[in-house]
This record gives sequence, structure tokens and C-alpha cells, in this order.
Amino acid sequence: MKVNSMKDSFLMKDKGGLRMLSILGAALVIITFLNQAVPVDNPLHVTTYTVTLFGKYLCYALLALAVDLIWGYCGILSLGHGAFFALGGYAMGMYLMRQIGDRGVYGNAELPDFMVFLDWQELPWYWQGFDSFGFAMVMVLVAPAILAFVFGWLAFRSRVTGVYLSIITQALTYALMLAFFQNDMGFGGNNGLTDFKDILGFDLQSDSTRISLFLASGIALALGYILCRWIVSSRLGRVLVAVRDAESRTRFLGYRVEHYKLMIFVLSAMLAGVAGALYVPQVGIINPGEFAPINSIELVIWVAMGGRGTLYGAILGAILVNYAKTWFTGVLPDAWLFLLGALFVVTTLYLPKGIAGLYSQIRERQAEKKATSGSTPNSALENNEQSPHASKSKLVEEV
Amino acid sequence: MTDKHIPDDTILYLNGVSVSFDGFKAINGLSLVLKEGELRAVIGPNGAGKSTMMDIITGKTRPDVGDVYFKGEIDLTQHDEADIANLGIGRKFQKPSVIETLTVWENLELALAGNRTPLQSLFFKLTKENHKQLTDMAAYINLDDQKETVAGDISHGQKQWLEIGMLLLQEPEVLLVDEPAAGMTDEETFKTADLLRDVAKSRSVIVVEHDMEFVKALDCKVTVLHEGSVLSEGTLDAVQNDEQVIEVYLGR
Amino acid sequence: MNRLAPFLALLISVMFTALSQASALESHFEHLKSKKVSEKMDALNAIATTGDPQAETILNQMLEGKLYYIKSTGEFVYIEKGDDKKYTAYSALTNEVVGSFKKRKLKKIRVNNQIRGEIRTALAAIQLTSPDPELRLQAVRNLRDALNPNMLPALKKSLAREETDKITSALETTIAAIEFANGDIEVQLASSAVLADSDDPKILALFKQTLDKTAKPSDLASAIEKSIEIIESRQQLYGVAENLFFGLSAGSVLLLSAIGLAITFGVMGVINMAHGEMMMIGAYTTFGIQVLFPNFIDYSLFIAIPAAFLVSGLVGILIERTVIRHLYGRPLETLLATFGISLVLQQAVRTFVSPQNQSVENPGWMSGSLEITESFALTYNRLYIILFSLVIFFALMGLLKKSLFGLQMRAVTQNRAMANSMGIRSGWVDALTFGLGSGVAGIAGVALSQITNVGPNLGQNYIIDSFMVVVFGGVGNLWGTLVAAMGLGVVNKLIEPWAGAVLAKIIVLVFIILFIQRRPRGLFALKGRAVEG
Amino acid sequence: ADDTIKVGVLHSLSGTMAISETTLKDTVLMMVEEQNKKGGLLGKKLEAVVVDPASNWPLFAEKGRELLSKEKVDVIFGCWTSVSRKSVLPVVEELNGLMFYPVQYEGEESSKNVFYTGAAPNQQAIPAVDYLMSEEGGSVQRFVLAGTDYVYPRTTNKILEAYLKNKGVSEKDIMINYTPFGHSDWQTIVSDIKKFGAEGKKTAVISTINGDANVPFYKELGNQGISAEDVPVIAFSVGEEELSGIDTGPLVGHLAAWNYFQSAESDTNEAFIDQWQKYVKNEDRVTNDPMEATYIGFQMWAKAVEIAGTEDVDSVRDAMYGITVPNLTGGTAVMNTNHHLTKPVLIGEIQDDGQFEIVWQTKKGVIGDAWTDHLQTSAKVVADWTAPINCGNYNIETNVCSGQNYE
Amino acid sequence: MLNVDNIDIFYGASQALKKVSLTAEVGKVTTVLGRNGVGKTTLMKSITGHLAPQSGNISWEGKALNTTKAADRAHMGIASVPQGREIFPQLTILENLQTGYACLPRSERHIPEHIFELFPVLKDMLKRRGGDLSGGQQQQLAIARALITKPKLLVLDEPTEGIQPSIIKDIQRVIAMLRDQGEMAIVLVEQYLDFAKELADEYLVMDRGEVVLSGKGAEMDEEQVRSFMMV
Ligand SMILES: Nc1ncnc2c1ncn2[C@@H]1O[C@H](COP(=O)(O)OP(=O)(O)OP(=O)(O)O)[C@@H](O)[C@H]1O
Ligand SMILES: Nc1ncnc2c1ncn2[C@@H]1O[C@H](COP(=O)(O)OP(=O)(O)OP(=O)(O)O)[C@@H](O)[C@H]1O
Ligand SMILES: NC(N)=O
Ligand SMILES: [Mg+2]
Ligand SMILES: [Mg+2]
Repeated sequence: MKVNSMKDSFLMKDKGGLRMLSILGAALVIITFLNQAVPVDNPLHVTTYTVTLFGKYLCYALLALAVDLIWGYCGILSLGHGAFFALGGYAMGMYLMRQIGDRGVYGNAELPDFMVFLDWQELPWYWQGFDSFGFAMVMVLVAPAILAFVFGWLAFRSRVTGVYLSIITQALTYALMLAFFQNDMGFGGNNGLTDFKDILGFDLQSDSTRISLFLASGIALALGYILCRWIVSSRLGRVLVAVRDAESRTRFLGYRVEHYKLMIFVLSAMLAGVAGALYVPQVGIINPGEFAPINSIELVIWVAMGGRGTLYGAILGAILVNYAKTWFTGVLPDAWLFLLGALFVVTTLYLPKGIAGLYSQIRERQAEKKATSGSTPNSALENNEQSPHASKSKLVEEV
Repeated sequence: MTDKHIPDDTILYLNGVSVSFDGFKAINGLSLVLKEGELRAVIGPNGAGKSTMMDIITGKTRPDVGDVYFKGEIDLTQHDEADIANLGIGRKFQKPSVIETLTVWENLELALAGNRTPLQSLFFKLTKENHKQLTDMAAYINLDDQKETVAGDISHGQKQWLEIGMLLLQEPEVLLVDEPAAGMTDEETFKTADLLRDVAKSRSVIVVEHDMEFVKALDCKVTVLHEGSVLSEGTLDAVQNDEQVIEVYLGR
Repeated sequence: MNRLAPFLALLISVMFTALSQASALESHFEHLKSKKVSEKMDALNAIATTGDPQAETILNQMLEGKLYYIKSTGEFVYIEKGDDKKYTAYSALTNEVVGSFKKRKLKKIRVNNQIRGEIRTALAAIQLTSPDPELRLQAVRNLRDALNPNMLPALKKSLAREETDKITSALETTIAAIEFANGDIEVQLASSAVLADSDDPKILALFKQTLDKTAKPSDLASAIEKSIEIIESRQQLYGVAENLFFGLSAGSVLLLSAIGLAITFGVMGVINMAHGEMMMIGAYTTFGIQVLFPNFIDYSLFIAIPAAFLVSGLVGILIERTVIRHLYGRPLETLLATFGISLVLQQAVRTFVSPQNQSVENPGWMSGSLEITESFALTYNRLYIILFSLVIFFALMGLLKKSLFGLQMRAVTQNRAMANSMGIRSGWVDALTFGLGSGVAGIAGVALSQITNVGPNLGQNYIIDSFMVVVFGGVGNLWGTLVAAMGLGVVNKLIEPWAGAVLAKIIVLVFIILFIQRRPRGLFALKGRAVEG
Repeated sequence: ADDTIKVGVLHSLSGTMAISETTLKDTVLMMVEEQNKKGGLLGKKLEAVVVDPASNWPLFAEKGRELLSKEKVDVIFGCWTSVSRKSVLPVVEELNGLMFYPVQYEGEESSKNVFYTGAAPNQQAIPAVDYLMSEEGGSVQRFVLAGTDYVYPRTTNKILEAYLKNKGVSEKDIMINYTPFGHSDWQTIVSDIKKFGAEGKKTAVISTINGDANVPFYKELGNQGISAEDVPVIAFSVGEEELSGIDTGPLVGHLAAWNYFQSAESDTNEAFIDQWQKYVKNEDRVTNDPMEATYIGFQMWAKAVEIAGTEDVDSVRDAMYGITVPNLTGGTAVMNTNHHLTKPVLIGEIQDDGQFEIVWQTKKGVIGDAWTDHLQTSAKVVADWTAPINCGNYNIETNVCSGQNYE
Repeated sequence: MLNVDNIDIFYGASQALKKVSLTAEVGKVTTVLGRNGVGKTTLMKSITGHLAPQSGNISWEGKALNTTKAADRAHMGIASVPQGREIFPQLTILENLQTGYACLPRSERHIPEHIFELFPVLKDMLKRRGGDLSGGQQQQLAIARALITKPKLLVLDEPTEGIQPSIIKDIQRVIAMLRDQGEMAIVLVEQYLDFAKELADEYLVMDRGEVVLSGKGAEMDEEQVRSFMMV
């Protein structure tokens, strides 16, 4: 009961999040309805293609949420979060591969095609158990968690921070990418895992499976959001912010900074793993490209676009950027990068707090106007160091 | 290591501590003993090593040689900052350092004595009692109408006060206070002195200051540091009349 | 008149011999047209042994694939590409211009690798007496391929009159090799000792092949074994030196690509994702210069270096003035904006230049290698790039550490507001600093154009490594960048021979991760209160 | 609208593969334009739908789905890397699309919905080795198999290794080396190759090095003084387009094996080159093998549509078998029932103008083999999409069509 | 002469200065007094150019400063010792001092010996990084650095904070000397009343963003001032 009321209170206070959650809920219901109940020839019908596309955005949103949790609240800029996403994806992919059974091109029930072809005689030990959905789902959480734990334990204990941490996370994902590229690793090399048939006995290509996966992604995102919101609105959240902005001071207050970081990093990795696991059956392939450092950089950019340190901003950013990508690549295949690039630049310049900050930015400016009404604000001074729309009398020295 | 005799009522014990930075000896064979419930003023020229001494006690700086013991048996050089804070040593820094992106209230809340593991923080709930503690403290440090202000936006002196408030809420056994009166008005300076004298009734306190009026108001034993070691020790009067102290510190 | 006389004499004699020998040469031409490789080879060897002075020209033209015959007349010519789409044909016998033809009217005498090899050997016999020492040396070495005992008298004659040390010893080796390959055991024993001094890999191969065929134990076998041992121990030494050179060279590329970033990121704190594209612009500038001045390829780099510095620098200043300057104090957002800029720049190249790679030529002096011994040579392009990277590095170091501008640059990034209060016009300093970093990246692009692709992806390929180097070395520390770049290069190249390129790279990455644990602020960490704040 | 036939183009226009794939996009657009000039197909105009999968493999699947289910294209021309093809494959099969894949690849695949117009290993790798081992090719006895570390090179090398051993080449005369994508520092490897090649036996390098890594590789070869006469390199992924980004002066004599070279002498080729250079408004633009494969694929599809009298996928597919169109090297391309082409194999030698001179070619066309005969598991698998087999991977020992989950 | 005329400054919606005016004449010390958080630093920042008033005017030697950037003000002879010292942490002491060269013609770019006479510690530590110094040493460096630029208006925000007594006395002497040379206007923010009183030619007391008291230093009513400094 107590927990319940507490939950209520933290969620209730989070207006932006509530709005976002209700939009998400509505979207899940409406899209499902428009896909299932509205006839195909009706202009309102949403194709399964679109549903799956949205399912993908939702997975990306969950991934972005995971990044915002550590970056926005704890100041850990991970440039390698794609690695955890990919690991979750591989765990799911391995399960899906096992489900193919003897329906692969060589008809070998014991081994995935790529192993047959490479003359492998038996399933390597690390593939054992992936026939079971339960085991695979545990691995979806455990594999990223273990990697995050080992890596985080080393790095946080040694007090690796800032860009140094960012760069070694990047080195981590880069190294994993190169490793997974190698056929000898037993994960299908560059081609990765693909040609999945079904999940839990349901045909992956059927509309109902797709809708279910879409819904699952939406629910995972909502739960992930609530979990993250709960964390950041507890005192733990305040400690995280303290760690982000004054790590050493927080230590002198008696907080074991490395434990906080480790806990939140592992949690974030697990969220990313879940996102990856939901992503793979919807896009139908997982390959080492997901480990590419540039992917991880991009995903940080979704968060920055959406507004870091707000959680719902990350979700917004991920969906918007990816929607823009889908849209731009379709309508302007030769020039879409101009648009996307410009979008990034313009957002940075005009929305310093990201899309999520737009609202508060407008409110702030109104308040300021009210306060200073009657007198013309003096603008020329120092605004060469300021964003064109930043508060005029902000201290320049804030570095 | 603890074969030296340390009196029972000693809470902090520094012996033969030295530390150097790139060859420069900032602390040089420093020894100092603080008793339980003692209030001690430390003065000395700029660069004498006062803040560095506090760095060593709080685990920020590791000494090259020397012993640092807390409560007789705990070797502080073997612990890190968070450990030492949890053992009961709190500190106010010379340069006001608060968590600038959190509000005044949140700063105080984080400082509040209590358990500090991640899970405990996650399930932490402010009790009525805690609430009153925080409200009182905010009033005491004159920030009650700026409780919701982000700490980065309060003035220099207000940050000093906030930090003092945070230090008190931690309820440490030993308080290390580095230049609390800097940037305060004369009246506030005296208020601070009163406060520290009061605190020292139940705890041990080391105060560093350059304001002699303030030190006088503290009315306690004074240690003068110079070039990393103790130059003189005694009552303020005695110290103030020490030729060497006048020469290097007070001026004529 | 005096000077012309010998020339005229020569001309007349050439014409005369050409006339008299023409039919001898011509009689072999028909066989050159043959599709059979063996027939062609016989023919070209026959041409080589006519002793006709024109033979060398013919063989050389054939080697370069310029020997044709005119379809209609069957006349043998060699061709030179003209300005229009036509080719100027010169008579293979007289070197006179025959006319200008479309390629379709001509038929090429095809050569393949085997034939080229044969031509070279054939030419070697002729060039053994060439006045050009380079050609002579090459000829002597080429003669080691065939190990033809018939060449011995000619070689020995050459040895007797040769004056250049290097060629003398090459001759000795070649003679010894031929004797070793063809002589009896006595001769072999003697020559194997001589050959032990040679670093020509062919000799080692010769030894090994002979050893396989030699009865063991025997005097000869042990003599050969001893020689092999001598050679191999020397090779091992070269191997180490070579690896070190490879490492330094890989390091110098890292250094070049990181050094501009050491300024924009290391000093200014801008997470400059467009750094790679600044290099790309530099590389395309080089390409542009070569297109503009196609006849000055050898000097193109000297124009390209300042040009690339200016072009990239100006682009950098433009970016700084329009975007970055609004972001000081928000370092993380520079990541977002510069990433956007990098996308735009890449696509701009694809759209306005071409999505394909562009061909940038190596000037003659950048190609080939500096031979230390016959099995150990330092490639010129790498050598120059190592030197170049160091020059750039120390120039920047000087600028940063010794000039007032460098001081102001550092002051502005450490405390912008205070720097302003000290009268430093931070806007200028920022623009120039970013311009400098970008300009240096542009210069790096010039160097990269000499060893890798010039294409829209150039920047992407280097950005990760660049950040890795700057951070690993310690942000804000130029020495760190130098040591990190060279260190990572050398470590990588020391691992590569036994681990392979992929694993080597993985190992280096893991090494970086672990190393940072020991030095959480990079190799050359700034220590003390100054950084902790 | 009903009066158009939609042609999907699924090639990366950005990202790492844009370098190669944009050319193919332009090729398809050119063919569409030309076909429209001829009045389209079945009286309908062709409409090209171009999307950009941006060198991102999952995006290929998504864009493939977009083309098929949203744009409802009748045919797709697309993909370059095998992984991108593997990514769209399930989509094309699920939605019963029709795709033409124009790049040489590792084989081991035959989908009902894909026609492979590039070379299978037996149409490129095997003949190349035969050539090298022949007297004319230099009687090579030692081989360096150097490749980029991904599936195509790995597979090709595996096949080659088996093939070479069969031919009596011993283990120690084969050196295998893999490098990461975009590898740019070739010093060590080239130096190793140099040493390997200097041990007495005639040595050649068989290069499956992909894309961007080639330029620094060849530059390093040149600089370390490895000439084609000493150690020739025969490449399977280096064509005219790749050469146009390299200063070819030092590379003369190195080789490549393809099914087409721009220098091939035929009227169709001359016309094609003209058309291409006019289309891109650049007299210096080159053509290459994947362009020819695209050309053949497009011509075959157009012909099949005419024969079937409809653009309907199943009917077009049926019409494809046995269809012939002139290829650009003067012969005829035939589409076989295993969805692979019959094509000639050509060996070309790099010239200093960036072109290849054809030094050897097969007498007749070679039938593309989806499943290689040189590997144990694959040898017993065949593909035949006509009755009675009607299967892309039919085991001739067990007589089952393994692993297909559709009819 | 510096003229601050009726300026208002807001931080977002909250007003930090309300119609504040101040004048500082060459050859005189103007002290600003007031307890924590009343707006003293805000006022100083508006003079040095780090904050722009939303209304009111600031002028120096008759030239309006409102839109002049901080760096240009420095070139006009305005130097400051900010609260919190603002040392360049990674620059050595020597380099910290050399940042002042930006305002000087090439020929005057050297460090005058009297700086080291005033702050002898600095001379011993020229190669040490600014950030490594003790608090008091940094404060001394900040003052020295401001003097390097040979200012005509010197703005000091609590310059004695954290400085040992003997040096405070020295600083007091220096400020008096600078004033007596008659080439410089000095604005001094202080809470240390004795110090302020000694030096003040003019004084003003602030409370809650407003000037509540002002007058000649010599006529300062200590009791009244103290009353405003209480909480
Ligand atoms: N990391 C460091 N590197 C170099 N020198 C240092 C470092 N830390 C401290 N110092 C030097 O050690 C000496 C002692 O500094 P400390 O801050 O302890 O002095 P303090 O007594 O607190 O002086 P103040 O009264 O001015 O605060 C100073 O001279 C300072 O410059
Ligand atoms: N950056 C800021 N944003 C918002 N409010 C600010 C900011 N800086 C200062 N303030 C507020 O403005 C008021 C005046 O601050 P200021 O720093 O000018 O005080 P001060 O008189 O210098 O105090 P002190 O003696 O403590 O230095 C304070 O109430 C403070 O909370
Ligand atoms: N199919 C290829 N070349 O990847
Ligand atoms: Mg101190
Ligand atoms: Mg102040």
C-alpha cells in the first residue's frame, strides 16, 4: 500500500512523463486497432509494416532511456551502449536461431546454417541452453549485466570519468564489433544471425506476432520509464545528480560513488539488453554492425536532441530522429543527410535543452518578459558567447 | 604500527606526516593531537599547509610518510574519502563547495546523517523528524526563503553558510572547518564562532581562519603552522606575542 | 658547332646501323604478334641478342605496353598519347613519327607478367653496360633470376671495369649465385661463403632449395646451413627494425590525424565530430590541386599543404563563428552540432563532387623506398610522413607553449569570463584556435591522401582513432598525444605479426581499456589540485 | 497507378557502401529511362522508386519492406554486400517480391525470389586459380589468400583452399590472412607477403579485399616494390570503379577476375559505355562488372515481363528460366533454373589508364553454381526452381528439399 | 570617472539589483558594503561587463558602456579582482600574470618588479600552476594579475578573503598608495568593516539589491552601517 502511494506520488509529480505515458498508451491501443480492426483498403488502416516500424522506434526509445538514465542523471557518457543493446539482441537472436531447427538451408537440426557451412561439428558450449526461451530471456538481462558489471567495476573503482570513460566504452564496443565480425567467434560473422522463423511457436511473419511484439515493446518502454522515473525521483536520483555534478564532494558526504555508478550502469545495460532483444525479432537480423561505435554515438545524439536528463525527452528524441530518418531516406534518398545534419545543428542552437526543454524554455522566457516588462532588455552585450535564445542576463562565466 | 603511545581520549592523531608535490614539501613532519571534544584553531601564513592537512585527514591526499589515526586505532591512510566521511569526519572546504545543480533543500537532505548505500537511498523516505531538522537548519543558515533555489544561484557567502549547514547535518564526530568566516560580515563571523563553540561541546572541531577577531572569539588552543609544520602552539595571546608568528604571519 | 659534332656523328651511325640491321629486327617482329607466350619470348630474346642499339628501345616500349603495329600496314610502332583522343605512332625501327592514329587502327603487342619478366632479363643483359649506374645495378640484380651461366663472361667483364662499390658487390653476388647454381661442389662451397653476405631474398631461397637437394651430412650441406644461419640472423635484426619502422609510421598517421583534434578537443574542449571531415577537406584540396595543375604532380604537395591548411582552416572558422561559438559552456552539445555538421559535409562531397573515391597521385619522390639493404627498405611515403608529422607536432607545440597567442588560447578555454576580463578577445581567439585545429586537420588530410582513399568516408575512418589517441594521451597534453600515437602504433605493429591485423586491433583496444584503469586521466595526466578544482 | 510498373532501387546512397552502390542506382535509373523511351513495358511507364538503406543492414530489411508493401514495387534491384542481401531475403520471401542481386558473392544460397546476376565462386574464383596455375598465368605454386574479414572472403577462401589442396598444393604453400573492414595500414602484411613470395616458388596473391581497403593495399604493394612480375595479385573485388580512385601507374600487371571489363570489345558494350557516359554527363566515368550484372538483370526482367504479359511476380519468375539476353562482352547470358546466370569468366590485367586488358577468358559461358562442388556439405545440394525439384537447396542424396518453409 | 546610473538586473525572473547607482572617481576609493546575497557581486559584474543591466546606464570616462564587451572594457582600463579568484588553474603563475599582456602595447609586456615586492610568494613559485596554490596565494595572484594591466579603474570584490593578516595590511597600504598616486579609480567590495573604513573615500551600503546608505567615508556612521549588515 505504502509503495503504491509512493509510486503514485512520484508519477503524479512528473507531468511530462504522465503526458508521455498516456500518449504512448493511446498510441498502442489506436495503432493496434487501426491495424487489426480497420480493413486494409480503408485509408485509416495502419499497415503491419508501419506497426513494425513503430515497434522498432519503441525499442530505440527504450535504449535511449537507458542512456539518459546514466548520462542525464549520473553524468556517465557511454559511447558504447550499443554493445549492451547488441548483446541483448544476440541473446534473442540465438534463441530465434535455435527455433529454426531443421528449416535452415542445410536442413541440419543440430547446427545453425553458418556452422554447418563452416564445418563445425557440434554446437559450441555458449550456444547451449538457447533452445529455451526462459534461458534466453535470462541471458538477455545477464549478458549485458555481466559485461557492464565487470567493465564498470574496473572503471568506476579506478575513478575513470568524463571523456576517459566515454572513450573506453567506445573502445569496448569497437573491440566487440571486431570480435563478432570474426567467423571463428561462432556468431555468424559479418552476416550475423538472420532468417528467423518463429518465436515461442508463433510465426514471426504473421501480423498477430508483429502486433504482439510491437505491444511488448511499448509495454517494456512504459515499464522501463516508470522504473527510471522511480529511481530518479528517489533520493538515489538526487545522489546520482550529485555524483554527476560534484563527484568528489559527494564522496566527502560519505556516498560510495562507485557503487552508485555501478548499480545504475548495470541497470542501464540491462534495459539496453531488453531493447535489443525486442528489436531483433522485429527487424529480423542481428549482426556486428550493431556494435559499431557510430551507432552508439548516434544514440547519444537522440538523447541530446530530446533533452538530456528528462527521461521522456530521450524517448521523444529517439522516436523523432528515427522517424525523421525513415521519412527523409524515403522522400529524399539523395539528400536526406543534409536535412538530418541541419536538424541536429538547429536543435542544438535553438533548443539548448532539447525538444523536451522547449516547453520550459518558452515558460521561462515569458516569466522573464513579465519581470522585466516596461524596460527594454539590453541584448548586445556578450551575446556572442550565448545561444541566441539563451537568457540574456545569464552569467557568461558558467563553464 | 601502533606501537607509539596514543592517549585514550585522542580522537585524531597525526605524527610525522609529510607530503610533497613535485618536490615541494607542503607538509613537513607535521604532528598534531586532537582530543575528544576539543576545539582547536589552526592559523598560519598562506600556503602553510593548513588545507593540505585537512586533505590528508579526509583522505583526499595520501601522505608520503607519517601516521594518521582516528580514535586511536583506525589508520585513516588506509581509507578513502567516503569511508572517512562515514567514520565520522566531516569537512567544510575553503572554497565553498556545494552541489550547484541541486536546490538548497536537496543539498541539506543529502547531507543528512543516515545510511548511504544505493538501495537505502532508493527506498529512503524523509520522516517528520528529518523534515523538521532540515527546516530548522535552513532557517538557521538564513536560507529559508531560498530553500528551492538551486545552490549554484546563491551568493558566495550564502554558499559558505549552506556548506556549514550541511556539515552540521552530517553529525560527524570531528568537524574540519576551513575558513568559515571568509566573506562574512563581522556579525556573522561572531555568530559562526558561537556556533562552533557550541558544537565543540559534544564533538571535536578544527577550525582554520585568518580572522584574529574570530579566533579570539573561539577562545581555544591555537596551533600555528608554517611551512608544513607546527611553528607555535598555545593560547591566542601567547601565540600572538610570539616573535616568529608576528614575523611570518601577523605582521607589524 | 664543336658540341654538335659528336651528336651528329652518333645520329649518322644510328641511322646507318638502323638501316643495315633493320631486316634482322624485323624478321623477329612477326613472332611477337603470336598468341603463344613461348613464341613471343623466343622472339624477344632474339631481338635482344641482335646487338642492335634499337633493341633496347623496342624492348623497353614493349615492357611498358606501348609497342603496337598498325593494323593496315603491319608496321611496328610505339605510341604516345596525344592531346586529342589520338595516338602518335613512332616507328619501332627508326623512332620517326609515322603518324597519328585512333587506337582502333592499332593492335597492341600484348605482354603479361611472364613476358615482362623475360623482357627484363633480356634487357638486363643489354643494360649491363649501361652508363646509368641505377640501370646497371638493376640489371645485375635481375640477372639473378635466370641464373644463366652464359652470362658469366659478361658479368666478369663488367666486374673488372665496375667502379661503383654497390654495383661491384652486386656483381660479386650475382656471379657467385650463378656459379653456385651451376658449378660443382668445390665452386659451390666457395661461393656459398660469398653469398652469405647477401641480403637478397633470392639467395636465401636458392640456398634452401639447394639444401633440400643436397645429401646430408656433407660439407656442402653444413656450409649452406651455416650461410643460411648467418643470413637469417641478420634478417631477424632487420625484422625488428622493420617492425619498429612500421610502428612509428602507423603512429605518425595516428599522430597526424589526432593532432588537430588535440587542439579543437584537447585544448578547446569541443567534442569535434567533424574533425574527420576537416581532414577529408584537406585531402580533397590535394585532389583539387592535382586536377588544377596536372603537370606539376611532383610539386603538388607543396601547394596542397598551405592550401589545405587555408581551406580547412577557413571552413573551421566558419563553423566556429556560426555554430560552435554559441555552445561554449555546453561542451556536450558540441557533440550533437558537430555530428550534424559532419553529416552535412560528407553528403556535400557525395553530392557536389562524387560519391566515388578520387585518385590522388603520389609524386615521384613519395613513391618507392629507401633501400638500406636488399631485404630491408624504408618506403619513402612513410618516411616523409613520419618526418612531416613530427615537424607539424613541434611547430604546434612551439606555438602553444611559446607564443602569446598560445597562452591566450589556453586562458580562454580554462576560464572564458576571466580571460575576457583580462582583455583577451575570446571571440577572436576561439575562431583562430578552431581554425588552427581545423587547418592542421586539413594538413593531415594531405598526408592521408598519399596513403589511403580520398573519398567521402575518409573522415569517418579516422575519427574514432583520433579521439582514442587524444584521450589516451591525456586531454590537453600535446606530449601525451605524441606518445600515445607513437606508442599505440608501435604496440599494434609489434602484435600484428603473430596475432594478425584483426586480433592486434582488438588487443590494442583492450589494452587501452585496461591501461586507463591505471591512469584514469590518460598517459600524461595533469595532476594536482589544478585539475580537481 | 495502374498504368505504371514500379521498379524499386535498394542501394546505399550514404554510409560506407555508397562508394560502390550509388553507381548501381544510377545504372538502374538509366535503364528505366531508356526503357521508358522505348515506350515502357506492356504499354505502361516504368517508375523508379529509390530509397536509401544507408549501408545499415537492418535498414535494408526495413526499406525492402517499404518498397514491397508500401510502394508496392514489382521488382527490386538492389544490395551489394551479402549481409544486406541476407537481411532483406526474409522480407522478399515473405512478401513474394522479386529481387535482382548484381554482385559477385560467395554462393550457398538460392532463393525463389532472388535472381543472382553476379558471379558465384565457380564463375570467378575457381577459373582465376586455374589461370594462375596454368603456364600462361605463370605456373603459380604458392598462394596468399588475403581478404577482408567477412563472409564472402571467408567462404571464397574456404572453397579455394579445398580446391588448391585438391590440386596438390601443400598446406605450407598457402598463406591466409584477414583484415578488418577499411584496413588502411598494410605495411606488415605486405612485408609478410613479400617474404612469403621470396622463398623460391612462384607466388600469387588472391585478393578478396573489399572496397576501401584496396587503395592503401595497392599503394603499399607499389611502395614496397612488389611488382606484378614478382608476385601478381588477382583481385575479385577490384574493378574499374575502384581503380578510378587509385593511381594505377605502379599496379600495371596485377590482375582481376570478373565477367565483364569495360575494355571488352563488343558493339553492345560500346553502346552501353556511351549511354552511361552520356547519362552521367561525364566522359571519364567507367563501367564495371556489377553494372553489367545490373544491365543483364534488367534486360532479362524486361524481357520476362514482355513474355509473361504481366508484371506479376510469379508469372515473371516462370518466364525468367532459360531467358537469354546479350551480355556486354559479346556473348549471351542465360538465366538458369537455379537463379544464377551463365556467364564468361575474364581475367584482366591492370593498365596504367585504369582499365583492364583482357589476358584470358573462358571459351564458353560458365553456369553459375549456387552450391559449390568443392565443399563436402554443399556438394550434395543443388538448386532448381522448376519441377520436379522446385527447391533452392535440394539434397540429392536424401532427396529432400531441406529447410524451406514454403511450398 | 565611473558612473552607474539607476541600473536594474534580473536573474531570470528575480531581481538582483533595483535602481542602483554608484560613482567612482579617479584618485578615490569607493567601497560597497552589505551582507551576503544583497547584490554586491552582481553590481561588480555589471561594471566589468559580465552582466548586462536590463535598464539604466553605466559609463566610464563619459563613454556609455552598456553594450561594451568585457574584453573591450579591459582595454579601456577596467581591471577586476573577482570574488572566488578565478585563477587560470592550468596556467603557471607566470602565465597567469602574462594574460594581462593583452591590454598592453608590446613594449610594456613585462612584469614590473614591484609586483613581487608586494607579493613575494609569487616570485618563488612562478613555475607552479595557479590551481595548485593555496587559497590565499591565489588571492594574491588575482590582485597581482589585475595590476599587471595598469588599470585606470580597479574593481576589487572582497580581496582580503582568505589572506593572512600581514598581507592584508600590505594590501591596504597598496590600495592607499594606488589611490594616492591619483591615476586610478578604485571600487572595493568588503564585508570586513575595519578594512573598508580605513580606505573608503566614498561608501555605499546595499541591502536586498538596493542602495540603502551612502556618503563620504570619513563621515561613515559605523553603527548605522552595522545595522544593515545584520541579518
Ligand atoms: N597539488 C599541488 N601541487 C603543488 N603545490 C601544491 C599542491 N597542493 C598544495 N600545494 C602547495 O602547498 C602549500 C600548502 O597549501 P595549502 O592549501 O595547504 O595552504 P593553506 O595553509 O591552506 O593556505 P591558505 O591560508 O592560503 O589557504 C602551498 O604552497 C601550495 O602552493
Ligand atoms: N547566477 C545566478 N542566478 C540566479 N540568482 C543569482 C545568481 N547569482 C546570484 N544570484 C542571486 O542574486 C542575489 C545577489 O547575489 P550576489 O552574488 O550579487 O550577492 P553578494 O552581495 O555579492 O553576496 P556575497 O557577499 O555573499 O558575495 C543573491 O540572492 C543570489 O541568490
Ligand atoms: N557479395 C559480396 N561481395 O559481399
Ligand atoms: Mg587553505
Ligand atoms: Mg559577492
